[in-house]
Amino acid sequence: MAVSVVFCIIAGVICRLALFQTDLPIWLETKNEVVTPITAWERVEEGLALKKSMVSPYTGDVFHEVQPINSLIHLILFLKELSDFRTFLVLLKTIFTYSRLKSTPKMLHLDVKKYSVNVEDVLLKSKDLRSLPLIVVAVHVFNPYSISICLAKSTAVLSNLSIFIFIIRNIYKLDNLLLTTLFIAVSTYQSFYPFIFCLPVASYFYHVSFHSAAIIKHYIPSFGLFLFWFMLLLGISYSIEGSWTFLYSTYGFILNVPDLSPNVGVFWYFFTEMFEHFRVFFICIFQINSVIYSIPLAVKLKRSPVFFLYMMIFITSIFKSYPSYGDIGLCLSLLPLWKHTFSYMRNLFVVTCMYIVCTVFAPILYHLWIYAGSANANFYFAITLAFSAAQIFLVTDLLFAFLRREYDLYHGTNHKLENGKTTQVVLE
Amino acid sequence: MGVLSDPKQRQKIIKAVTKYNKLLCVILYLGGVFGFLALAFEPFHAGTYFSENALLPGLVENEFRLDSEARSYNEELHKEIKKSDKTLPKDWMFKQFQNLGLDTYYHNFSLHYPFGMPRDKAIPGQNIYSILRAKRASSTEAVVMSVPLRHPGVMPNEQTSGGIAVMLALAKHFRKQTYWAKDIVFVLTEFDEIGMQAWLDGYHQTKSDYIISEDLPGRSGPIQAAINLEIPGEAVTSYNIKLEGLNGQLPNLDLCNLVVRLCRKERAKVTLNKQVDSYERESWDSYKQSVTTMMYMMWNQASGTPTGNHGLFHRYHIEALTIQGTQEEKPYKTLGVEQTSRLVEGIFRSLNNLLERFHQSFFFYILPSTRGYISIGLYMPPFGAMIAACLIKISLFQAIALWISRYEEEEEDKETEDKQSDDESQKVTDAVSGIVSIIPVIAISMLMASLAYTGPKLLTNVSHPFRLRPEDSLMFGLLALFCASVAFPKMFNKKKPDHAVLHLDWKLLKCIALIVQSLTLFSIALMNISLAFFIGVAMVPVTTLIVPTTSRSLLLLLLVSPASLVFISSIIAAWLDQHNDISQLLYMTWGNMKHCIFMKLLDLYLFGNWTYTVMSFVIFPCWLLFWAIPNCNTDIDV
Amino acid sequence: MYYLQEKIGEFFKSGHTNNWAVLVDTSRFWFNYRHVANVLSIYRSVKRLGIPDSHIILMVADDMACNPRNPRPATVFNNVNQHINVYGDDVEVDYRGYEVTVENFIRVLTGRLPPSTPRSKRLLSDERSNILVYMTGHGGDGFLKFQDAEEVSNVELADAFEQMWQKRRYHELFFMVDTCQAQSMFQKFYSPNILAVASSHVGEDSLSHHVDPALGVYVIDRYTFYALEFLEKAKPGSKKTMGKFLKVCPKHQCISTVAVRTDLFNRNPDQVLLTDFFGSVRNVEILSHSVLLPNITSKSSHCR
Amino acid sequence: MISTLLGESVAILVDSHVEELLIKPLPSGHVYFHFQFTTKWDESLDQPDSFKHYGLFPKSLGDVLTTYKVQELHLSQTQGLWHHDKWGYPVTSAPPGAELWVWFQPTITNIDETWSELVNALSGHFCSSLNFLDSKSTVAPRWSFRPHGVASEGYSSFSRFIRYGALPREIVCTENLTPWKKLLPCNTKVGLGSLFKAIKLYDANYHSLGLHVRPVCRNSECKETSIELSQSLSVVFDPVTSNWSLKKIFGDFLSSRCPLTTSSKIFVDITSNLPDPIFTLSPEADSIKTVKRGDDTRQYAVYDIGLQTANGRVFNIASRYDKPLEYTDIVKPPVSAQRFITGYGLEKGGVTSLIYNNLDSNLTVIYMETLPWFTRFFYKSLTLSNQGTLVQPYKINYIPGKDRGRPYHLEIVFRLRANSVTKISYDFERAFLKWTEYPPDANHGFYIGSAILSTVLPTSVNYTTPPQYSTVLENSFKDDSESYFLRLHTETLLVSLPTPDFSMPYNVICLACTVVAIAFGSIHNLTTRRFTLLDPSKKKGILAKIKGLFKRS
Repeated sequence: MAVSVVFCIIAGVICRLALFQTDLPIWLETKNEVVTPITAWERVEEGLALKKSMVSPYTGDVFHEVQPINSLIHLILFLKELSDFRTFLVLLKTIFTYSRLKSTPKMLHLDVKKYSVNVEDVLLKSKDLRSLPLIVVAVHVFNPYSISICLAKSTAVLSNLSIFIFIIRNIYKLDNLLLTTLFIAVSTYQSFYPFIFCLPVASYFYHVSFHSAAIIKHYIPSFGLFLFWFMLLLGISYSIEGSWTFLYSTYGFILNVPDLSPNVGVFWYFFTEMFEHFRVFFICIFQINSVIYSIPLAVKLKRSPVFFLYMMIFITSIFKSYPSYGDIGLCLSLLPLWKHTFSYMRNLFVVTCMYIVCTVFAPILYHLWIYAGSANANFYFAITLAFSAAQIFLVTDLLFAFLRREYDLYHGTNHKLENGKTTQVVLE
Repeated sequence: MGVLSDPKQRQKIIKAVTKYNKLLCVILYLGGVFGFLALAFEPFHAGTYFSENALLPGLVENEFRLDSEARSYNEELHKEIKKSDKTLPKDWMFKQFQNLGLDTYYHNFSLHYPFGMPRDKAIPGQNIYSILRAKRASSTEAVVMSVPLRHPGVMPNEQTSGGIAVMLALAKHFRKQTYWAKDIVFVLTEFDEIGMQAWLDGYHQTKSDYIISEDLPGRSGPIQAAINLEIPGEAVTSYNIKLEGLNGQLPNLDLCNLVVRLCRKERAKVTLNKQVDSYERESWDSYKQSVTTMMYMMWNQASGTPTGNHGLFHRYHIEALTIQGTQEEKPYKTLGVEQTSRLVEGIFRSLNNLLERFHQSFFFYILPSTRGYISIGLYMPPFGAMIAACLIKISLFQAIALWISRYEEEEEDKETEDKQSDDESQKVTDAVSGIVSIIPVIAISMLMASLAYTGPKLLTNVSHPFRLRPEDSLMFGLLALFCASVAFPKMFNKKKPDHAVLHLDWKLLKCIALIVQSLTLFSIALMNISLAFFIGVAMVPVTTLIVPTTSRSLLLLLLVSPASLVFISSIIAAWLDQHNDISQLLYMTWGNMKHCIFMKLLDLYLFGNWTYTVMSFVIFPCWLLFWAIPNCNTDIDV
Repeated sequence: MYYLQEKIGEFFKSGHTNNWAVLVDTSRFWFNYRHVANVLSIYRSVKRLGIPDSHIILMVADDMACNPRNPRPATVFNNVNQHINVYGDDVEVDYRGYEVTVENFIRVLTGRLPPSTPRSKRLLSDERSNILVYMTGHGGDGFLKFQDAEEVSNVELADAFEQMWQKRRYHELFFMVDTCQAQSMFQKFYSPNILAVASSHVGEDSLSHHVDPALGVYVIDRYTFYALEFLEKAKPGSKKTMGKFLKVCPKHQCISTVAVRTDLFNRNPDQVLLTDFFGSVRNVEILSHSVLLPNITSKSSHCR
Repeated sequence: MISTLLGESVAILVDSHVEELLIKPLPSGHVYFHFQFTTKWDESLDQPDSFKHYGLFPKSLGDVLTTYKVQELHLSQTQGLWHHDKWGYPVTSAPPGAELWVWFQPTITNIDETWSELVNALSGHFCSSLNFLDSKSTVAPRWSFRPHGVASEGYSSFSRFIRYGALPREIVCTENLTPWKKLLPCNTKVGLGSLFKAIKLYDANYHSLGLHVRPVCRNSECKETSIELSQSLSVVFDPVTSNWSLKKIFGDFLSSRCPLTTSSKIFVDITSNLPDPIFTLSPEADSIKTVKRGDDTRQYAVYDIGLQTANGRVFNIASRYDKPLEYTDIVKPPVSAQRFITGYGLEKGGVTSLIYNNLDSNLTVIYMETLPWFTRFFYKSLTLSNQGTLVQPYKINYIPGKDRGRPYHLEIVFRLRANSVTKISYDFERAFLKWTEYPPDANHGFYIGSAILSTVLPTSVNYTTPPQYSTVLENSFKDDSESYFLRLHTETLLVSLPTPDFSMPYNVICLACTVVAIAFGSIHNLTTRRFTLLDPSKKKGILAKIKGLFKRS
């Protein structure tokens, strides 16, 4: 198994290196589905150029990364072969994912004792678990989305990495709240939304502590620590930047969506066509919407925090203000972790088709709109809308399947009424 | 979401679909094709109209009165051409423009022949262009009038000297007018499209590997529209409008309408692809006429090669078309350079009135006549129906039942219940294994595709030392590749001695293949409906109906393989050139075929024509997927 | 004393002491030449009849005179045989191009302009001013399009006039509109002393008069064409009445039917002089002895 | 004795007015007319109390200067583009559209506020839309625009007191001419002003109204300053047959001189006649003046309007060409520039400027570029190259733009190699605007103002600008300086931005909200409900209800 994983990774590295030789990267670097104003590589370069000529990159409206990222990439630039670095990152990720999986069974069957009888066929079997790492690695390595962001040198790779690490921390060092929150802070620091991951983490620790104290007792420290780290990081970039202006051009930029260039999300055209006096109101609505789901989920999924975490990653990646393939790549690579619930999903086929169709049509329609000038914005908007819809179907379907499976785990798979008739299970 | 989520409904649908599947497929396919053709019938499509108010076609009176100048220019030019046999009197033209007091420039470029030749060898070329500065505007916009410089050698009706005369006469007239809001750029291009491409590259500072164009010494603003003239020296009898551009892109319908309207105003006969409109409207003959016109247009569009200089402007989002003077045996009216000048003057007055770039009217349309148009909204449904045939087919397969959760199966009758739940996880693993088993096929077809795409470069390079003409080497090389790919299922057998066929879930394979195919066709249709339509017509029936291990489906598949598609199209091309005698036809076909592949590649390298890419990189692998199916064995059904 | 009162009475016979005109062309683009010609025709007339440029707010959404497409630069003719250049040699356009927006228009009427706005762009009228408001452009039932991008609805307009009335910005107001379904523009008016005329009924289009083949555009709309014809005959001192003016352009000329609204107007149009709106004629009377006038126009300062 | 009297009378005159007309036949067959009206008022700007009694100086303008604390004001309104390659250099260069730059007095407190008030005032004054010069299109150039009048070193070295703005799309027409000519001491009744017929003037290939106010030295030792108001009107005509005359071009004769002027003269550049005459002027010039300025010798035919129109004669200058001119390649001026948009598509784009130096000596030039915020300038892509070799600029002043706030402003100081072409190129990204931010003619495109090239020429070949100390043309005849300041405006550019569908707002809002609602609805359902076994024995109603629920999820 391990061999094949390694083989997979190597294959991935090779395929990326190979693609770097084609002119695909140049094309991808400016594709608006792949890179956003925040993660675009050319904007980072612009920031560096400005820095070099003693102009603060934040005086303009081109550069939106946080400062240390900027310097970090500065370092990277010294490693000549950039592609190597990227693929190295990928490798890193996959290894982490792999190690994370070691602990899967523990996670998945925490309270096996409570299960109902004859649920063998829905229980995770060890052979599934064994095949799982390979699948995850394979999916990640050959996932066109993560390949594309790797080729486009999008800085989303970095944020994904930090999220990965944070997951590992979360799972691996079961007790280590300190590091976990640190990594949440890091990823929040770069792409703001992850701050919401504090909730799952808290409920996780509540969980692993086997419900020792009230859950609220777990929220407070994790949030507190998170805030501490976050402030620390901000402090660092303040010391680098020497002024707080960067706050507006990074988080302000994320929060009130001044840049309306198309992406795969729902924001851009919505706020292009929005009436001025409703703008603020709707921005609040949309931003809240992207995190509000954490509350019901926190209640519903308190028994399985890892899944909760995954749901949050997914939902934020749908509803963040500048989504890109980077976020989707992240989610899809982790999707196979819930392979055991797939058999309960209802729209997998439809969703898959929608994904494929949108991914193929998006660039075509963009070309027709922007270059050929023969189609107009609505065509492209339709596609991005469909794409978001597909993601929403997927995430809701996954949630459904997960809950449905849990139901079966506790109530057995063949559902009989008192009178012994089989019947169907419904939400009520 | 309702239908998707409600299990009962979904069951019903699926049951129905699976029951009448074949019937549905056939109906949809035929309905699609005939529905498409029916659109050419006048009552079924809308009549053309102007949606851009600014054009104000024909409201302004013609002021061009320089008939004698126009004629004398024409004669002088003839003299000059006679005088300097074999070479074009460029300097004479240059002088003429300069004497009118326009900013006139030479533009040099060089062509590196992509095939076989060493890179350093270059063919030099030279365009002449001349800018009439709008008097009271600040050179922020421009419109282009272009004429290809054709060698005196070509056939008289291919000559464009008349166009040059018209251009000079108009330049002289326009020079005196004060009402220009846009600069007018007169361009004379050498080697037709190549010169045009070079000039456009120079104007937009875009780089190309094979056409190296020098910097332009003078410039104007962004180009709003362009009219290309192909008017022979002698009087013509009718004007033919050519629209189809690179990769089947079309100019804004308003531009086309404008030209038609003004031709009518000049009482000149106007044709599309040399097809006249019939006079009576709702008769069978008129319908036939419209279908032919439509088919001609779609044929040209499908080829993806521009039908004239205008085709190259489209890439730069510049609306352009070609007005071609045609001569017939029994003219009912002859049109000299003066009439043409008046027509073009009218067009340019209207273009000058334009305040925004063309954005109002349609860009996706098919013209069955100069009076009517079929918009994307009309032709997409029939096309969609045609493609839907494959989508319906997909639903036949267990694959679906697998993708859709076991949730429905619970609804199914009680007795199946237990088995269902048993082989559930079994099924999942099977699915995975199924997909895995298919991966090699996909991999191979991708490999073949990339070979077919990159091959030509190699071939032509090797062809040079072997004293082979690049055409031949291409032809044979690609044929060889094709044969190899046809034989690829046999390669598998080597590994598996026990079975004479592929071990893979053919239904899943077909399912995937069909999805890929319909996706491909749809995305082609977005850019070039004609190409998608023709390919669809050919491939869809075969690919939907094939089943493993029947020689019939093998044959059918071979019939719609990319190779034979090219072959068929070249036969049609030959037939369109009126080579009816069969032997000659076949001979022509062979020639055409070589020529066609060769030209497509040339277009790809020089202008970025996608047709070859699509065929080799998209259609070919898709076909290979299907090709694997008849070589599967049926016994491992899921 | 009584004598004095009556003197004052006849001094302010027409009830107004100054005249203002707000002339608006709302449509841009060369092919809307005729709308600019319309508004300039009226501009020319009112100027000829004595309203000074300082009292005219002229809004022209696009520049036709110096449009490069115009073969006769710096001129706008409202007639194919060009006897009147309505653009004149000393025209002063106050709002032009992108400045012609619904917001600016309403602000000018209601006087709610930013402090830095120069005097020439303000409507400095008082409760003794007679105001002529002329609008032309592309309209529909209940709205008038500004530059093909935004539109002013008849309700907004009515409210703006009401606000003017409450802020005592006019004494009498003559509203004149030449557009499709023009009648709908004044249907919603409810403020007093407004006389309104429109080129067409609801459901009717207002048609253009004729094309100038040299320009290749329609040069003027029918209603304004005949209105101008009428005004051209009037001299500064003329005794023509509004009544006559409202009868201008019967159906056989306009093809659309001219709509008039007089119910808000408390005088009989046939007694109202044309020059009460189109000119600024004050009857001056030399008195042998000095008269002490009660301060009538004191409140007129508020709108500055 | 008379002369002494005259001298005294001039001396006691507080303000003087000079009207001049320079006529220059251009090699391309066009004819260039430059009217120059210079009013000099011996009052200094810094004591506002002196602005009480106005002579020739227009009061309306005086008010503007005092209220807004203006030190120098330069306004130009231009129609058409000056083609340097064909026409050489104008007397005062101006970009297409309107251009305004102002130096404020050091005593000023809130400069940006004052600027916005000033532009409003001016827009009312000159019937133009100068009030659109808001923070989105205003910059404070550091090197390109130094004060033209007398100014202390410390003051002029700050770019704090200057504001520059240009409206490339501003149209110029009669309504702009009207207020402009109202500023002339004797309006258009008499003198050169009587030639201003809008119908003729606006039929020109190039038409530029200029208005420049600045403090100048009152006399040679420059103890105290006076205010100089210089109004210029340049027009370039294309007499289709090369013969021209005042009557033919302006549609009128000159009948009298403006009595308020100290001198009113017409200069015709007849240098092209020098070796052998090409055209003949009638009537005979009062005097022929040969001017040696730097290394360039020119010959002018000088007419004094006063003399010509004495005792009621009408005066018309006509030139007759013996043979029609044939068009040949024209010698390029020392420095010229060409600027254009590169690339295609509505996503990215580039701007390239080619700067030609036709001299045999290197030049140091300042290149200034101002881009609106919606064309996002990429600093990293800025390259200066000369025949393929990269050029290192001496200094760069770059102020990045802010979305909806501030334009991208760039100033480069670099060296032009002798006899070479230097290429400045950079890329920009086109922003996607809100639908309310597009103008009514969104698909026409947006204008980028012209770039400005400033340098000091060592030669005065076809250089006509009068010397620094006075804008009176005649002074340029006795100019003995060695270096000549040149400012050059390039073409304005038209870029089209991607446009949304303006008819869609409601549909878009509904659709987007629907998608969000789907997510919200289904997650809400799944999290707030429990799974249970459906009991068919229960009555149908519930089933239907549950189905209903299901449909929503």
